Amino acid sequence: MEQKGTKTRPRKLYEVPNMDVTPKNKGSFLRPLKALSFLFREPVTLPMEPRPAAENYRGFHVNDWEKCIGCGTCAEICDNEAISMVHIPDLPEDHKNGIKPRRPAIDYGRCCWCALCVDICPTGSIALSREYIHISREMNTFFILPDEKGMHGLGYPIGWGKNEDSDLLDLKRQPMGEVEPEARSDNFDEIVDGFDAHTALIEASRCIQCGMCHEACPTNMHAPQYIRAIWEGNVEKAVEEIYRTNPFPQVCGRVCTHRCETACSIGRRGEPVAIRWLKRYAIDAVSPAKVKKIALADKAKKKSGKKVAIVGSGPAGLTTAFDLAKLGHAVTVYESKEKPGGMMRYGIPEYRLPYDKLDADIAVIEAAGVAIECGKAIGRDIGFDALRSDNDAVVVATGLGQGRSTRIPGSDQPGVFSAVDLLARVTAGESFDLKESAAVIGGGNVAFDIARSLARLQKKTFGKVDVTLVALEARDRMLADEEEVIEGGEEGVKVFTGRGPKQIVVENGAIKGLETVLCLSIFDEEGRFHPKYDEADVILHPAAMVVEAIGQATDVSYLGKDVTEALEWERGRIKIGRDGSTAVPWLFAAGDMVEGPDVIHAVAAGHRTASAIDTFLGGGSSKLEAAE
Amino acid sequence: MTDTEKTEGHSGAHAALASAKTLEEVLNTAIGFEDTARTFYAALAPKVSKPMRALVEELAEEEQRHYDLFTGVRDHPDTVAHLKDLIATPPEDHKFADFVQMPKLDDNPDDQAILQYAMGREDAAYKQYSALAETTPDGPLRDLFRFLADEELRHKGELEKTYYEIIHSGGV
Amino acid sequence: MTVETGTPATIVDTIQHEIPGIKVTKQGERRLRIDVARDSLPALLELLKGRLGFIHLSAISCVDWPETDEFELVYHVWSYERKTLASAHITIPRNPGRFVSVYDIHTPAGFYERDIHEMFGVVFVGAPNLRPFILTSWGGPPPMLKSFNTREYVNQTYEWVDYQPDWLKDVEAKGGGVEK
Amino acid sequence: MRPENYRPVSHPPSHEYELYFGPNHPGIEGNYAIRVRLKGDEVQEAIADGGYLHRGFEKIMEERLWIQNVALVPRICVPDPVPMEECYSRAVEQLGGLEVPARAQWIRVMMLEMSRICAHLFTFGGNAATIGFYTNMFWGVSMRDLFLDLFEEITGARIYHMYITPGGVRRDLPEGLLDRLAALLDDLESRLPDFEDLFFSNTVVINRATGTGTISAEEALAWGVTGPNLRASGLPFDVRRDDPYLVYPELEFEVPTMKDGDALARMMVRKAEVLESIKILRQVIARLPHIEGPVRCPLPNPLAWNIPAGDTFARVESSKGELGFFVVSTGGAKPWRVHVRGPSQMHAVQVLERLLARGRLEDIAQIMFSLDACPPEVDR
Repeated sequence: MEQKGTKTRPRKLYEVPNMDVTPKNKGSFLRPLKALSFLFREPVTLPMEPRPAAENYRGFHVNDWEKCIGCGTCAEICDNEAISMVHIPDLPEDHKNGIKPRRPAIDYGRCCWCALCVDICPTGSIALSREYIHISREMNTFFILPDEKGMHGLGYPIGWGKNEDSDLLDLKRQPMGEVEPEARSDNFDEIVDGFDAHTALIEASRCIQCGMCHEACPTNMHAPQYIRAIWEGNVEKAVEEIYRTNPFPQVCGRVCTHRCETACSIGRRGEPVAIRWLKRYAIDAVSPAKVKKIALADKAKKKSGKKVAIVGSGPAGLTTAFDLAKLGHAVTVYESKEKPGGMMRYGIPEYRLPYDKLDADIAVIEAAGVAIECGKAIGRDIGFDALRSDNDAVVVATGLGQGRSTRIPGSDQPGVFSAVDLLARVTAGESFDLKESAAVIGGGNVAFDIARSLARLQKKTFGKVDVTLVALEARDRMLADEEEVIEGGEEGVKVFTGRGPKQIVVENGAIKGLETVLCLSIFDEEGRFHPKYDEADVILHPAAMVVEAIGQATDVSYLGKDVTEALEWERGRIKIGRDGSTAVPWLFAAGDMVEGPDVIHAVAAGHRTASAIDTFLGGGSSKLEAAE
Repeated sequence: MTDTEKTEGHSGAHAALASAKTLEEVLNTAIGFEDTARTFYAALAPKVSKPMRALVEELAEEEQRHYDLFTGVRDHPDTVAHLKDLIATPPEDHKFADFVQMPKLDDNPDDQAILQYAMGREDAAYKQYSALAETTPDGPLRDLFRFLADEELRHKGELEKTYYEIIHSGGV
Repeated sequence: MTVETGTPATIVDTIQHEIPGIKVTKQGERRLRIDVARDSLPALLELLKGRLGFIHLSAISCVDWPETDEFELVYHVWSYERKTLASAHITIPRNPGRFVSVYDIHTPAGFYERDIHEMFGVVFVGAPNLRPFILTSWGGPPPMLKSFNTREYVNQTYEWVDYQPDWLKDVEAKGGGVEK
Repeated sequence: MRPENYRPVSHPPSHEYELYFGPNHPGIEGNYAIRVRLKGDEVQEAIADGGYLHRGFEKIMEERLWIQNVALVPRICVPDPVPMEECYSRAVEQLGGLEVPARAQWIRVMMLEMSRICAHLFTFGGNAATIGFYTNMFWGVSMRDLFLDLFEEITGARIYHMYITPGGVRRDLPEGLLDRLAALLDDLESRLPDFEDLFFSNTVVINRATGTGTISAEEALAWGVTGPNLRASGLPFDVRRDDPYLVYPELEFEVPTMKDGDALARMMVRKAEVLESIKILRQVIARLPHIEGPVRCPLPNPLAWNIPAGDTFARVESSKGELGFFVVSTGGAKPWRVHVRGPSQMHAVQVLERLLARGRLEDIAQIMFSLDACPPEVDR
């Protein structure tokens, strides 16, 4: 210990600066008495009641229950786990649009009023009010379920609310490169470039893991998990999470109707996370061999000895086949066309879904042990009863292969095609009588697919585009996706909305054009689809060929008389139970032919049907995640 | 396609109706038409394939309801007053059926053909009754024709809705 | 008062010249990172303090690396003259987790070594005082070790408050309730 | 007592006794305890005993996202929270390579200097109260309260602002804030002479503080003393000048120092620093309106925010001295290790024990408070 009390002179280490603050004069002993002057000054008196808090004040929580969607992100970000979500049964619940019947409750024994919950709230419903007084001996009053009136219902103004600077969410979607209209006008190369690794990482980082997409997806994909895996840079784990519910990542990554993005809570105030394109990024980033290994990891080792035949190799048929094969059943898929894929191949143009990507998905399914026999039409090459006899169960999933015709006068001319047939011919590369000007009837995605395909073929053969599309619906209620309408317009497709087909004008054997009438309204009072025409307003759209894309029907003639009689029917379609079962115990049905409308619903139906068959075949509880 | 072809179901109907004088006679003729339609559909049902059968049976029931409705009106104690309130809210004519071709029904029609045929019949009946309403002077007889025309129009509207929901389905 | 700030180059040369196998990297405007063998750490501190003016031991930090089963000790020394902070990184095996005290070179080490001993369990041979300072009434393992799970400890030791406010009773009556 | 039960027990010599000074709240800083061995009122030996304010920040910070720690850090040091927020944010910015926009940097300097004034106003009170002189405390703390009102306006909270986040600050300044700040600074400056007359040139205080707890320049350097305490011993070292950060290089300010290194010198240095901070704030008030731009650089979604692997030692000049954050990241969404180097870890333990050993019983509180030793920083 140093010696005590001696004053050692500091060794001259550094020069002492000029700023010397030793007190100048010690001042007299009585100096402090000057403070007495305060006695004669006006005392500062403050009011007793609580002072109003500052405008930015972070007081007790308020939550606007109209805006709140119960996503739980506030509970997720809370660093003291002060917020827990409370399930309230009688609140609105709508999984399709990402609304959950729960609201945040706050434990003021833990909360530190940091307002991170306010800054991250996707809808901006939660805020901190300017109320700060709460005195109670009753512990329970410190656990509150705030509404917009606040803790004591006094409706204090908002202090710390949602604000531009402090918003923690990334509301802008990462830009996605696309081929310019000019460059894509005469070829079928894929339009959407797809994310590169860096952009995918940033896009994936936008996800706040609220899980709304999981519940909105028809087959309940584990989107939060695979997005988080992409963000962690582990694309293989992402593929693993995807294959838990969807054997068609390449397809769904490109053409899915992305119900998840409709429900995404970021979409409330900004652009939803690009969940579909992230799925595509993950599957593109993993080698096909690795994908097979991941997808077949849970394949049953032993064979069940049961045989299942599946008619139709669309998404429903192949998903059912994939699940059953992984459960150890022997599965054979019969496809009437030359190549498998159904509508995915013959209904979707290649600029949307390249065929090699579809083949990649199908290759994985075949690797699971599914035998696909193409060019085999049931009812023509193989009898349905023959199919029945050497299989324990049969699944029909032949989709809606037949294009409906409007059957308006002139619609039976040779120059009038159905969109579905024409698209199939384009895919198969078969030639057909392409004219310099064409008219398409219909306003859905199929109509735009054929219109834009014709535009490309016209540009390639005639060097110019002349395609007119006539849709019943008004511009703001088109059935087709918005980007289809926009991109179609960019590629030269002239779109007429609110027009109903009247007749196809034919003069000496050649089609002159399509006459349409104004469609005043589409839905009647009860909201049912019942268009009302104004026959005075007629337009003639000049065209040398007409394509009808107004609807599709199923062809079930291959079932044969007695099976058709044994089945139950509803409006021309087989009546099925939730799990795809029909009135005939060994026969199941799935996909567009029983209930549409798109690939992802077909995949979901495929899972349900597969687990039903597995139970029917005595497989007991299937390991598969049955999509409820 | 002239009107008469459209109504070959109502053989020589126009003349019979025009000459009928009392409500009684007109209603009996109308009931007769409904009866022929009902038996026509009832006969067609077993012949068509099962997926279509439910649809045809539905049409038969629809005609049956018309049949009962008209008989109800006929046997109503005070037909004239009853007719007045029935005409109060005339339905709208969506004119859709004007542009639907009337097919010949063979033994294996598809749903679209059946519905088009049914709409054609209703449309013809509606036009016929409204034409008669125009030409008859004011009075109970005119109200009756108005009522019959409204009923046919309402039935046609229903068929148009069903037509749309079945045909324009499928695909995305 | 002008204190010429030694350019890092001269510091680096001096260090590398004196102590073999040392790695010095510039980590920013006034930051040097030094990776050195653990045995030559005291010599390094002596050299930095004596010859290069690094007289102020700003801190000794300890980082637990369970995967490599090592503690990383970082000696941050600051030179008022050269206005540079040198962070010397060494690693010692977790067990036995012993290292020599540098108290005789830098007095502030007394607190840091005592703190690291208390929080990580590292024994500094020759430290003047390793008696508990913060966790005097703590019987458990050194809490800053990654192996010590605070959440488990809290759940075992304390009760979560079970709130029963009226609004919760109403919600539970309707079949709702707090989601776990 | 039977011989076999007898065990020797050591008792201190009769004229010495042991006194437990605390654990209590000496002055304003925080709960702390000192075990003192006295001979009469001469202190023979003092043993500091902390841990009453240990909340385990360093441990729980390892289990929270980078953004969530913003809510924890200000609570590490009670009287001077802003440097904690700034130091943590800068460490994360250095690791994450974040560019803090100019406007945010100036706002941060404003917050830091306002917080320094608040902390020093605390010591006006503390130095007075520890020698039984309470009027000065009431004046000091009431002035500080006016600053807290401004903090409430800017950040929405009075003491723990949670306002400085990695990447900048959370919000821009409210309307007219700078004018109100300028008015408050003028008011404070006009009152300083009152403090001077009442306390700082009060002969009783001067006699009492002179020669108490003297630290020579070498001892200060050897014992790791930093901040105002070091400058009171004559060494003009200040992190804002030696290891500059934010926009301090663009600001003119003096580094006041004294020579004697005793309690009085430390009081004088702190009083002078209040004036310097007022000077800095006036420069900020002049420059800030002309600096446009965002107050925060764009950050990724905090629930999915990885900071690249690496470690860094960020330093800030807090009112107590050199504050350092050693932050280690392994590239994850949560820090791997955060070591908080509080200045009081030196002042409150070894330095205090040595100074008390030279002092007397009645000086214990004054010596501790003149060092502005802040127990929450020691215990974290």
